[in-house]
Amino acid sequence: MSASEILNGLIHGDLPRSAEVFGPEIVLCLTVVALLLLRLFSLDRSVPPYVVALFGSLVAFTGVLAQFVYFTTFGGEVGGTPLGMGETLFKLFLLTPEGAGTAGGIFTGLLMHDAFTLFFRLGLTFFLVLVVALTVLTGIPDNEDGPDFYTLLVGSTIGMLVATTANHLLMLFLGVEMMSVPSYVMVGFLKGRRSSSEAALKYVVYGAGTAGVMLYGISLLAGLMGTADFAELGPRLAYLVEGEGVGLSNPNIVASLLAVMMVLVGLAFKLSLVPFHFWCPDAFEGAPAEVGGYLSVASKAAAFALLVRFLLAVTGGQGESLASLNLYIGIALGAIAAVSMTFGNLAAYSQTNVKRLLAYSTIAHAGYMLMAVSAMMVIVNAPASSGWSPARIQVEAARCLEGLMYYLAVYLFMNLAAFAIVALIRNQTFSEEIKDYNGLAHHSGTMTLLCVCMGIALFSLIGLPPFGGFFAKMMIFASVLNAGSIHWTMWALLAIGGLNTIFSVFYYMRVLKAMFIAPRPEESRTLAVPGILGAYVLVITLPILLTGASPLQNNLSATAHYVASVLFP
Amino acid sequence: MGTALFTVFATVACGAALAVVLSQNVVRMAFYLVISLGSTAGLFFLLNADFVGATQLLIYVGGTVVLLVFGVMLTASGPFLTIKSSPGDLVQAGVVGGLFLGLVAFTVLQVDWEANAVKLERRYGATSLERPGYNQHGEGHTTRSLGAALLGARFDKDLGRHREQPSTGYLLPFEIVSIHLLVVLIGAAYLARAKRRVSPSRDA
Amino acid sequence: MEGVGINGYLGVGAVLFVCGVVCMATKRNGIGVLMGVELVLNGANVNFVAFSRFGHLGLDGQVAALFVIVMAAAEAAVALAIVLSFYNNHLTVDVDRADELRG
Amino acid sequence: MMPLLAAETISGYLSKEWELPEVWALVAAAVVHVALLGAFFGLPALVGIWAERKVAGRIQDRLGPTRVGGRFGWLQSVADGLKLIQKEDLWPTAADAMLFRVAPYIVVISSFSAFLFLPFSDTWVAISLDVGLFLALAILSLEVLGIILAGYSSGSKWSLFGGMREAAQMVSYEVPLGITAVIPVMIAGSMNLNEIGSMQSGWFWNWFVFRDPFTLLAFFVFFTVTLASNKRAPFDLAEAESELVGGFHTEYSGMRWSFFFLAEYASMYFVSALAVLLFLGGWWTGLPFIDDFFRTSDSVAMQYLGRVLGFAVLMIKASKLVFLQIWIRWSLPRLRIDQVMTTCLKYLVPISCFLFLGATAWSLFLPGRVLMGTQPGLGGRVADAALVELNESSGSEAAFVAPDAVDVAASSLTFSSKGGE
Repeated sequence: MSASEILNGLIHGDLPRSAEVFGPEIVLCLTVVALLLLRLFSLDRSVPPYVVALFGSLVAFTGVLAQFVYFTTFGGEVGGTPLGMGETLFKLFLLTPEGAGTAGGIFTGLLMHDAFTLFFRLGLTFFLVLVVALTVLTGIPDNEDGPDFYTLLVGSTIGMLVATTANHLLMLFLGVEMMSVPSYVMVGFLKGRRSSSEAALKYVVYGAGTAGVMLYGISLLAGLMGTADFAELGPRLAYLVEGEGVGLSNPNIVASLLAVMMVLVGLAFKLSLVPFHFWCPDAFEGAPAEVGGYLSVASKAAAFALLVRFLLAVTGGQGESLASLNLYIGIALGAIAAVSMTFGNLAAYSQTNVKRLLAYSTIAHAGYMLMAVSAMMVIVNAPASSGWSPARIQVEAARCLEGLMYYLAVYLFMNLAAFAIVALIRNQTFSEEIKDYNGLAHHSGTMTLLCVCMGIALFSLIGLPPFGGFFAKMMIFASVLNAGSIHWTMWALLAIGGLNTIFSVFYYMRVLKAMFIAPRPEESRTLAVPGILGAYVLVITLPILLTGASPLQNNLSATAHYVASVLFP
Repeated sequence: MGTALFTVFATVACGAALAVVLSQNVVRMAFYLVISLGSTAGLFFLLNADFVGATQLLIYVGGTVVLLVFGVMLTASGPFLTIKSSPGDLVQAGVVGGLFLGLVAFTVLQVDWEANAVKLERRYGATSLERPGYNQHGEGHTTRSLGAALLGARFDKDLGRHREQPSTGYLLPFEIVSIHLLVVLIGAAYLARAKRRVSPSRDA
Repeated sequence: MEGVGINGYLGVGAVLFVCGVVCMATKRNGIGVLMGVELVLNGANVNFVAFSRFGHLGLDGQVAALFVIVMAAAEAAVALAIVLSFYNNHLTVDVDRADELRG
Repeated sequence: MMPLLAAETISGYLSKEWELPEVWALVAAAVVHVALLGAFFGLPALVGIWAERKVAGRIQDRLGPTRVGGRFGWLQSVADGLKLIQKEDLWPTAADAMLFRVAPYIVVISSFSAFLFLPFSDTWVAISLDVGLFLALAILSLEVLGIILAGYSSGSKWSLFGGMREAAQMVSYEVPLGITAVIPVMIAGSMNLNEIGSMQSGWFWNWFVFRDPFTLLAFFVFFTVTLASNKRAPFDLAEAESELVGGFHTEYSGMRWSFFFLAEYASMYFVSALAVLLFLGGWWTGLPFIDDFFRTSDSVAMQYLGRVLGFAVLMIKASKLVFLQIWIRWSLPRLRIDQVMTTCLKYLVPISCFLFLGATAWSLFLPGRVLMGTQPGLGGRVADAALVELNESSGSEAAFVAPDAVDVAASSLTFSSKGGE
């Protein structure tokens, strides 16, 4: 290429396309700047910061939604005629067939734009809108601190969006850092509180440490392959070990295994998987419940997207040569999943603080979701002797991810609902202890509504029918069952998962028992929450039912399947 | 000459890093950290990465570590802040650390990096640092290429090569990091500043 | 640059990395832990630049090192602010005293 | 003599003419460089301290030193130095002895190392690097570390306060310092100080300070900021003797104390020379007929003389700035620490950002045109640099880069390739 070709390619090819796809993130960046300018010019008196944050996140969400609809309807095909509102929307966000309509790398391949990333971006921006709305209702940042809080929230979300779309090892690191560093501050947001600052300290110490280890792994990986591009990692490793032994006696294999392990340490921290879970209960207990809800869902979703993409990148394109090795990576992940959910559920049992209980429950849920990734790895690397045809492998692997994404979608609502209700009850009772939940359901109509919603969320977290959590769990269990025919350990994993589900019933029930069955303390004043809060909780609880036994379930799972299948061309 | 300089810088960097681990006084730790980071900057110069070396000195040594020392001063409750670890802990850490070092070093050094590089070069072409006619990098003149790379144009990689797509440029991280820094700055300032009193006179 | 190949530099990187990890694990002082993090990041940086010179990474290694330095500065700023906030509430920076949250 | 003058480097000369092995030639050359720089490093301190006293005396309507070494007290600094060397080397029992002893060396070493990147005249520079300016500022900024350590390790309240003030002040002032220093870099398209200096040849209106209104202001901001980063009055809060006894060096005496002073006066001179190189035409007299007379001469000796002249010019310009610093010190009252920080964060940072934007805009919209001069603006300059680089790279792979493509690239890279010349 000549210099002019390079520059023309960038200015006329890559940049417009990237800006179009990256538009929602740019809107979020502008939101951050607007929030700060607002304070600079003392406009935050007349225009509350949450208005700006809500507006910005809504615009970003609409932008991603438009892209998603555009992509799934007209993906790559020129000539389709969008109708009505859709067309206005597409025009508004300047979507073009060769821009948002085409899958592929943006920013010279640093980020990936395809259905998979769009799905996660959609979820994350939607979640951002919900969280901003929640903080407005619970009033966790006052007007004074509003710009700071929303800056951090939006900044962290930008990091998550970068992380989910990362297609390059450097972006992996940047994404993880960008989503973690602001969240350290958010955990310590109640800065006058001892517990809050302690939580933040623990979070930042573990977080910074694992990020460092991950970076070292990245440096080894990039050095080994001579590139940091996800698409080339796997093939280059296969090329390097071509014609040599692929066992543990091959130094290249050992080094790359060590590097992958180190990267997984960083991701496992974000997912709060055992043994990198220490921070999770402390951080969630010390942090405001809103922040806990945000971190438990959003950073987990982003980290799972990153994990899936990273694993497929380092193991992809290698053919038969490294399949057996990669199979064992899958089994190792399964072991971590088993330990995580068992530990999470056991530890949750003895908790007295609701936030802490929910924190352990997120550890367990991370384990459930990791089961799907583990099954995917096993299926993708099925040995030839298993007799699976490539087509079947493709379908079944996509089904694993379908389960994961369905689970994440449901988890978004059920976990947010649980944390939101904890926050709302905290605003009334100033307590997050289970014993103070005694008889809450008997206070007033709105309080009963909250408790019923909490019941729905918790039932769904357990995985009881007919709620969304049940179907999500079924999907994952089914794919693990499938994977069992390739390697028997998956059946063991399934058994552990089943036992855990049964076990988890007990501690979730304790909360509900306190709410509904325990008598209301006699000296307590009657508690009630404003109607708008009840409405908000209803709005986020309703999808738990809808993703359960309702026609919408089919739509969501079909979408998830389509989205997952793009990773297995 | 290169070997001699490498030996000096490497020994100082590693020795100071070890001193950071063994030292009990935080300010001394910071001092050793500076020495270690400074020697690492020296290693960067030896590796012909002038700009990275200078950045290391300016941001890391002159900025980050000063920040850390500043933090030590603000949190020093006694005259010289020393929080001792027990000798048993140290021995334990020494053994574990030694084993860990053995593992990492063994794994890393066992790899035949030269052979790998040759192998990769055979298939994917030479890196820009080795290309004839573009070897200013060989002398450490990477500033301009780095600048272009941060704006997204990889003259060092693409110029004179046949490529379908431009190679990976770093425009996005360069820009997005600024937003990240802004957010982080706000966060740090929020935590560090005292809560403003809610009073009518705002400028009090 | 005769004599010292990539292995020398990778060795230095490994030593820095391990020193950093041990530092993080053993120091009870919050700021000491942060210094361990800096060492770890620095070890990775030595790797990046060494791969850029001797390996097949080219300029990408140097760019990565630059970004790591910047991110480390950002992380240190936040971590320090958190340590200060912890100090304001607990009047110590001993991480072992952060033991009120448990269960 | 002639081969020495014509030789590219000292080590080259030694290995060629004296047939030394390369390693020894390098070592010998390093010794020569260090000796030269060392001498130069001590000189400003000696002269500067004497000048400080003299100027202070005159400003306060007294005579200043008059005894040692004749009427003007020439040898006062030497006498002081002798006295300081003889003093006992001691440190307080409350001090952290190791850090206390090391701190002055850090200050001196960083201050000295910065001179390695300073071109004293055309190509007279110990280490010529692409990142020269950047590295010089980086190394200069290490000085603060020594001062913080000195303040902390003294085990005295005054020292600790001084050290903390210094840390806050230096780290803050590095921001406007960096931004204003980048303006000439942007105009020159290079961070190599030698290149920046040689771009300002010709008439004095080619000096960057006269390039456009923004650079003119930027020079003053730069100068102000260097005052602060050198902790010179009115920003000398770190050692404010009326509040902090002696600030970070309260507990120091003898040689170690004098190291701080050595470093302070050396960096005073260094930042002045930097300001001259960045804004005030470096080693050029500003009168092209003089410069060109030497520069275009065929005789090696004449060219050498030209460089000596350049060296003298640079020294004189920098000394003027040093004098200005002293003058300011004895004219202005000291600020309070909060005022110092406000000045930096609320005023100097936005101002320097604005100046940077302005200078950029000037380069973009009036490319190749400057206030009075004829130097090409950013566009032309970077285009040239890009051309050189592209041509070099196409040397062995010429088949890939057609000449017209290079032109297109250069112009689209820089918005406009029309140089002013």
